[in-house]
Amino acid sequence: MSTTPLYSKLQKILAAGHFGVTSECGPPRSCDPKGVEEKARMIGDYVDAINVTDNQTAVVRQCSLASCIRIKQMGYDPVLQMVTRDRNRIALQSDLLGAGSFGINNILCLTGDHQSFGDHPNAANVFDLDSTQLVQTVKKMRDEGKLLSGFELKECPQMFIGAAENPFADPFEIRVSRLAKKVAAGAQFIQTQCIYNIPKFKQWMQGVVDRGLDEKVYIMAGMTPMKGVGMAKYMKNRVPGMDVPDDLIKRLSGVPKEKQAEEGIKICIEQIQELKEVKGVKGFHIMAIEWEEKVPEIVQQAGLYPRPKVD
Amino acid sequence: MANSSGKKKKGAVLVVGAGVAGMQASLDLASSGYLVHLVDKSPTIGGIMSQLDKTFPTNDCAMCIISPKLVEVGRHLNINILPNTEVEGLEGEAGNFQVALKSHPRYIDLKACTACGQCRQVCPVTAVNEFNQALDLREATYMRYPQAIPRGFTIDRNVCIGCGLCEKVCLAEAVHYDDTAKEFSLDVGAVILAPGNEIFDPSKFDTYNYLNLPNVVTSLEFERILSASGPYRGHLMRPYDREEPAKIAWLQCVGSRNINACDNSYCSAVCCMYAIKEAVIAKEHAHGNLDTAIFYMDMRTYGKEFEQYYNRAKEHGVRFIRSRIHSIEPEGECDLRLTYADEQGQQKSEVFDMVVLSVGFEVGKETVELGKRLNIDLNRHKFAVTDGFKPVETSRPGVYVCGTLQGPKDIPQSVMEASGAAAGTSALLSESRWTETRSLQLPPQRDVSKEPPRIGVFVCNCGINIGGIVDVPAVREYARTLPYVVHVEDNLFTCSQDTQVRMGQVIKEKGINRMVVAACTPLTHEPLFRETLLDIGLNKYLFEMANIRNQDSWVHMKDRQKATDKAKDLVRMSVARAALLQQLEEQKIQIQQSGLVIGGGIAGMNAALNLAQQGFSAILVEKGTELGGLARCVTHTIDGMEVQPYVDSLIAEVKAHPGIKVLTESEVTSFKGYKGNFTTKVRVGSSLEEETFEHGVVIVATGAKEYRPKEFLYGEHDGVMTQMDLDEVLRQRGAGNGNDPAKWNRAIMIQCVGSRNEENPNCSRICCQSAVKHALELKKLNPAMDIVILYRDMRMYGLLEDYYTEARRQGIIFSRFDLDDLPKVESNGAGLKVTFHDHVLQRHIQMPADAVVLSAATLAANTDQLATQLKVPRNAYGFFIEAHAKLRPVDFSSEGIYLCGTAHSPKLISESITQSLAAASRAGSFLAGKTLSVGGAVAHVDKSHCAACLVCVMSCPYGVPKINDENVSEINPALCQGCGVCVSECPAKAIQLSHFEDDQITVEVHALLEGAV
Amino acid sequence: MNEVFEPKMLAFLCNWCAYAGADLAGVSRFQYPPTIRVIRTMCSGRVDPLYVIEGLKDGFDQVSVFG
Amino acid sequence: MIIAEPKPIDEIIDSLKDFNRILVAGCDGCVTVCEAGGMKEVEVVASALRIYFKQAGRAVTVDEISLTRQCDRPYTAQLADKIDQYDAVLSLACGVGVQFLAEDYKNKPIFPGVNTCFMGGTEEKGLWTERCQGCGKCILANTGGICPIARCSKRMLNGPCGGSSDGRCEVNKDIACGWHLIYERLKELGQLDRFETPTDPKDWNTSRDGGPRKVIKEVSRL
Amino acid sequence: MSVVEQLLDYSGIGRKRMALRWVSAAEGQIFADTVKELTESTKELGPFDAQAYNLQLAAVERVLQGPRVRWMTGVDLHVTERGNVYGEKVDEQAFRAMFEQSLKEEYEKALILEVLGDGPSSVREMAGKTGLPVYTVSLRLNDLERRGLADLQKFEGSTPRFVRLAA
Amino acid sequence: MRLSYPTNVKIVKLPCSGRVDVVHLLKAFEDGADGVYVAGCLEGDCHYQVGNLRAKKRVAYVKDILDKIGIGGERVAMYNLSAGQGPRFAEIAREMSEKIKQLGPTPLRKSGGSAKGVKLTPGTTKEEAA
Repeated sequence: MSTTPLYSKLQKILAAGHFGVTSECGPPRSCDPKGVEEKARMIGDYVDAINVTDNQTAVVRQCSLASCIRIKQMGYDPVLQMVTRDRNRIALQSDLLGAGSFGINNILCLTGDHQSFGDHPNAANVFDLDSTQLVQTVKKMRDEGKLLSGFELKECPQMFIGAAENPFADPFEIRVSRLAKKVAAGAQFIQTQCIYNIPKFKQWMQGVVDRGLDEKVYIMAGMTPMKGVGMAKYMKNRVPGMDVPDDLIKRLSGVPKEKQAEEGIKICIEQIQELKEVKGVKGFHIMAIEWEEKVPEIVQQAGLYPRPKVD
Repeated sequence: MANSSGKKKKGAVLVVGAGVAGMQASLDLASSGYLVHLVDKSPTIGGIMSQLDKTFPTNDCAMCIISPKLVEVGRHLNINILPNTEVEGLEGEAGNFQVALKSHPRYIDLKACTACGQCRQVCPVTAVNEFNQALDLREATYMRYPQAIPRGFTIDRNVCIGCGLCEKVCLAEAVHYDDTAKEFSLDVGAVILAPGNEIFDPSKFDTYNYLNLPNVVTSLEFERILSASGPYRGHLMRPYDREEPAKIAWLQCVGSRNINACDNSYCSAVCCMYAIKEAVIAKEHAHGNLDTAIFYMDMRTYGKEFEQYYNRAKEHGVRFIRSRIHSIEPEGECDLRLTYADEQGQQKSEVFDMVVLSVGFEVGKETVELGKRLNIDLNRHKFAVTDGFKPVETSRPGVYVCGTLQGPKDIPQSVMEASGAAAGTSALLSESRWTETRSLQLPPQRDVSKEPPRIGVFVCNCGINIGGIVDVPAVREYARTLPYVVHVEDNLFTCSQDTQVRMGQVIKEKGINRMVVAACTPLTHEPLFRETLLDIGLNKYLFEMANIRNQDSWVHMKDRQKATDKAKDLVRMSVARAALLQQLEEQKIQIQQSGLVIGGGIAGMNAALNLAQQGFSAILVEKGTELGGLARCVTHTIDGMEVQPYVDSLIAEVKAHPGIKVLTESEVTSFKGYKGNFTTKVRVGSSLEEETFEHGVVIVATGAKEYRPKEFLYGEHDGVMTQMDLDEVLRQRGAGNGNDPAKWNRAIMIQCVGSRNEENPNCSRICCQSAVKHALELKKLNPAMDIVILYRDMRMYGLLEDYYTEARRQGIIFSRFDLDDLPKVESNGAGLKVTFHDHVLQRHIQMPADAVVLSAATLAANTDQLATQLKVPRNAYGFFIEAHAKLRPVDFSSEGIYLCGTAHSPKLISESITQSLAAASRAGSFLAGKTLSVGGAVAHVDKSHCAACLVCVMSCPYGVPKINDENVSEINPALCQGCGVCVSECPAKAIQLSHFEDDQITVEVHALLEGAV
Repeated sequence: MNEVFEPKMLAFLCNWCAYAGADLAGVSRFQYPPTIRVIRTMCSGRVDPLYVIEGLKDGFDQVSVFG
Repeated sequence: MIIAEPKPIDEIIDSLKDFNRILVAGCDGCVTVCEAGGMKEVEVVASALRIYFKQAGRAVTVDEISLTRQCDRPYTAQLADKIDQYDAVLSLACGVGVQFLAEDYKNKPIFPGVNTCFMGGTEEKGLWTERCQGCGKCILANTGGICPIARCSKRMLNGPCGGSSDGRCEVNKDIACGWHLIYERLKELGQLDRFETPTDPKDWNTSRDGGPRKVIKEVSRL
Repeated sequence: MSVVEQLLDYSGIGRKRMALRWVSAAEGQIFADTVKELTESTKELGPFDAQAYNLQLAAVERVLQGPRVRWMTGVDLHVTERGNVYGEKVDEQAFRAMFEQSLKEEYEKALILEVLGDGPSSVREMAGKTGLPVYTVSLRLNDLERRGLADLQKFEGSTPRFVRLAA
Repeated sequence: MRLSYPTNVKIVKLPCSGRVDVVHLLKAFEDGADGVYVAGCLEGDCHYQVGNLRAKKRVAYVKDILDKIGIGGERVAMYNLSAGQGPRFAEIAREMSEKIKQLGPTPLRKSGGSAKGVKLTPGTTKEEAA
């Protein structure tokens, strides 16, 4: 694993060989200061770092950076998610500088959902950089102390650099190469797309291990518990790049409606247990969408609690 | 080559009977360079097809597709139509016959008659209208149907009382009561008999009560009921009370497949399909949910894509009930009760509103007499005797036969036979081609392109047809005021001979260079007036016609003023367009006098041989190492003809003919050009060298193959074989080898293996007769042998029915099975056992058998590459698609390419031979023209505006436009069909269609609406 | 019907024969019922069958033509 | 070629309704080929305009012409002797043509009759698709001849996003995933190794420079 | 005049309501006798109710107005006595039979046309109003359609309704 | 058959309905037609294979234009019929006449407008073109 300095709590836990646990919270669609606070408080003690989404699904929300600052001030370790859809390289770098100034040490570099899915489908997109190039940019700022233009920074952002990866998207054969590409660009940890199809994930992981990538990057398996069979079907049919096997839907529809949520949590926990055994899996990123209150339960029952302490 | 008497053969042919077969034979021959005398005893040509509503399996309107043929026959310079004429006798020999003929008086002079119809309007006498099958009436002066050719009336002397009124009203002075019968004789080289059949008359049966119950009709009556020009104008109604029926039954095999005193034992071959068609069309016509039921014995939908038609009918809800109905009982005031036993033997009874008797064909008494007079042999069913390998030749050399006199058959089969007979004739008389034909001698055309328009307008009174409604003098005077008009006149009949002469004078005197005729309709008369222009040396495109009769006076009889106003509008429109008309030149292109025949089976060889005998050269390309094709697997035909000696002699003849170049182990590698001038590269023989051929036509005869079954233990057990395998076993036995079928105790045959199922919904047509043929042969070998044929419908169509009857007589067992309960074949050590459901016993039966013979489907040969090279279409099952299923059964829609044999669809050897001769005839009649006129009303590109955008290339339905070396679109006038789609699509407006240029169209619109805004 | 029925009758008479005959009846004083009304035509051939019907329509009980 | 589509006739009428002498000018170039602005479209639009003005009770002249190209001055100059007779011109050329006319005839209002869409080609008759956004720095060499800028909904330069499935883009199932195509093509060419080299942030200055971009080919200049 | 007799018979009015007699200029007595005789026979028939025979009279009138009957009466002698255009004499009886048949048909058609004058009608309705058999109506109607005097107006369910067309 | 139909229907003969151009239809309206219809062969029965389907699309296109410029798309129509359907032709003529009668005369006629135009070529002046 990389020998660079350890910038964040998350990085330290992973470096110490523990399973890392992260979760995410989506900022509110208003100026309400409480939203993020409450969610962070709910999960803060059960995870190592909290991701804050950046206008997820291209819907306008409180800005990720502001929410991260709030979480940092509460004493937790935030992961700043940043998409290239809305800002060009000038704005992205400026935000990175701002984040650095607040001691935010984790970043997840994303391209972002297409604006046509969000609430402003007529907006112009930017896509000046893509996610890989954003990883390159952060690395350049951190390691070379330079902006993309070559301008030398007096103080650099100290970032543990992450990227996302979807092991299930098409073409499947390219997914490992694409991971390699992001690693080559400078990604240190990967949070994956929600995993439901365990065999296919294992197949991907095998490819990752075969190329030795698991030695170069921490892979955190993305987990999202199902609230019911409706959600499962929606994810399967409507959410791009999502692979929900039929037997999972069958299992959920096999239990009464009021028990489905419970069953969903149960499945999630079983899967975490199973993935712990998979070589290369270094942690879990639990995305309980608008269901953050269940994160503690999942973390506990998956045997990931209490969280290790590092300094 | 002269015949035995040393005289040169005559280049003229007598065709007897002007139905669809007679017309086709005449057209082929007349275009091939022979003078044709087309004789029909009726006053018009067209035959029975003109009476049909729609035709299966395409549901085309019969009149729509036959009427262009009628017109073509009527106008052909080398077809001499002799209506009301009968053949009295025939002397002489092939090549030099003398025919004695007798013409019955018509009482109306065809040269003078304009078919205006005034005589009919006044005729006080009525008679039943045979054309509408006596469902309505006609007058004693009549035309059989509105589209009839020759276009002229006739007086029916049987009913005319001689009152003289028609003569009084006839302004054309065409009525001649002193007309008399004329006897005369003609010298011809050959005779083609196509007199057709009659419809079986069901009044011979009292059980059907046909004469007493108005709602019992024959199928031909029902055709008339459905027809838009029929007695009910195409509305589905029953005769008794003109109510729309809610339930109609069809009774099949009325007069066919029975050996009662008054029946015929053969199958009439067409009734199953027409009954299905009538049921489907009736359902389409009905306002409510029409219930249709067809009572049948075997559904014989054996033709190309017929089975799919049958399946679609089932989907449409047509009921098919396997039962023969004995009698029809009246029920209530006018309904009809049918009592029948269903397949389970249960007695049932159902009431219908209407019953259609699917009546069969029979050879009429007069035809039998004719046969005697001409000294040709007729068989026991009174059909002409032909040799299976010479299917269009009668027993008398030089006398050919086609159509239903040869045997019951449908339209395409008749058309093929007609062309086949023409091919035979053409080969016989080729030395005398173009010796008796007439040709037009035209003066050179005057170039008027630099002259300003000088328009002559001729307004026709059409007797009183126009003048009685429209104020013709007013229209004439109005025309005088229009721009560029230098001459106007009105005529009693503008189309009369004297007016044509006058027109010529006026054109000369006044220097007229555009002509407008306001009269009946361009559909019938434009060619006439164009000819008048040609006679006087004007380009035929400088003519325009205003339709002030068919689309004005006749349809607005009630409002004379408005009709006159409209006539003025129409004349204004025509004059405006005429001013913009331009002379168009047609070019002559030489036609290569040779044909490329692809496929060296029986069909290909016959086609090549006939072409060569016609005097053209032929290149015969065969993929295999030897000629012969699939026929090599057939020992003899069902009527006992030995196939192998025939094939051997055919091969010898083909190889010996100096006009044929035979290429074996050869394949077409590239193909380009257009009709008349194709260039084909052929990889020849094992040397793989390429040879290039230039030729005028192509005949595709690539054949078919037998399906190799995957079912019924085929290939797993030696006792399971196909019919073709059995043929081989029988042949080996003859040579003293192998398994001896004479020792078999029981053979079981299974029909429809690989046919009529989901994978291949087609019927393979020939397997029923193969099974019966082999069953009879096995019986002969060992009369004690049990033979069981498991079938779905025994499709022993036409005269094949005789063999089916014989097979049953000999104790061969026929047992029917359904697709959802297929027989099961199991191995039983060295033997086999077969389990099947018996419909009579209503239970499954198991039988041991020494052999199981599978009647395997006939499938299309692999022609992917060839079809792509020739750009000719194939259906979903790989058979080639002809230009028109009915009337152009051997042509492809791309001109100059023809089709025959099993590449078209499965068929018998005799049918393949017929079709190959037909293809050779079509090809020959094209080649005989020597040159090809192209141009005229075709699209042309203005290079300077062409953006080479490819829009024309993409939108042309015929794939004609190409971007050429100059980087602009080029449209070959020889290939352009003149539809104008590219013109309307061209985004740069760089393409125009001659004679229908944009300004020529918009000026019409503009003139029509002049002053509207 | 109480009244004695007196039919109303119409006759078309040919000028040359029947009309002359009727005149002659007068000259000879031959009596006949007063039920008849006479219309003279120049020839009975001129009597259109339609006239018969017109007569009946107009209420005559009988119409005759004398030639 | 440049692909354009005809503007809805009501929008055209809206811009021209106050004029009395109108010239509809087509272009025989790209817009002819994509059936948006050639002589045929000129006739159609002009005819529709005349019908509109007639029914509106107006006496308006609508004349028709089509120029070889409206993106070259010698051709636009062909209007010089005619333009004074009109008080407005409807150009059915692409945006270039409209602007050239506007520059050449400063005192005449020139209106666009088509929406200029993109550079593309004819997929089939009546269907045109985009291939190039004219970014000014071609990277096709590294992407198997398939442009991710024109073909990927997110202009991604380093591979597909996670949203595509069955080779279709997450934005619209009718669109092929550009990167899927690139991947397939590279695989076929045996150049998949090219894929793993990260592409650096792109120099967009050739695409998003200030004002109209210029192309200068010195050797061609006079 | 036998035409009229025939038609009066068909219509149910009866041929006795008309007469055709030959009286020469010299036969005053015969004229008087005839009138007497006719008056007697008419008295026996009773009064004629023209109202009740409205339809029939109109139909007879239509027949007589129609060209066909007029022409046929016109050619009567021509073809039976003097010889027709072919120079042959048509057997008088045969001619008569044909003529009567035509007359009957014309009368039936006229009746149908009269009924149709009251508005669209089905075949069965026409049969009811004219008193003709259904099938006869069907056959005659067909001839009317052929001659452009009647036409199908529309289908009401499975029942077609026919209308009269102005000649 | 001599079926009658209204006299106001005027016919322009074309080799195939596929030859009907959008411009022809528009010109007819421009010249003051109240309604225009194209009568082609039955679908699937085009003598020239697909001409009638092309015509159908063009009629739909003109309909849209007419709707947008306030003439009304219902003034143009496409009908399909075969050569044997004389009665159907008369029926269509009546039907279309009836429909147009209900719509009233084309607005062009009552408006008194007089829009004109000529087709120019780059090389000629307007005077020459006219």
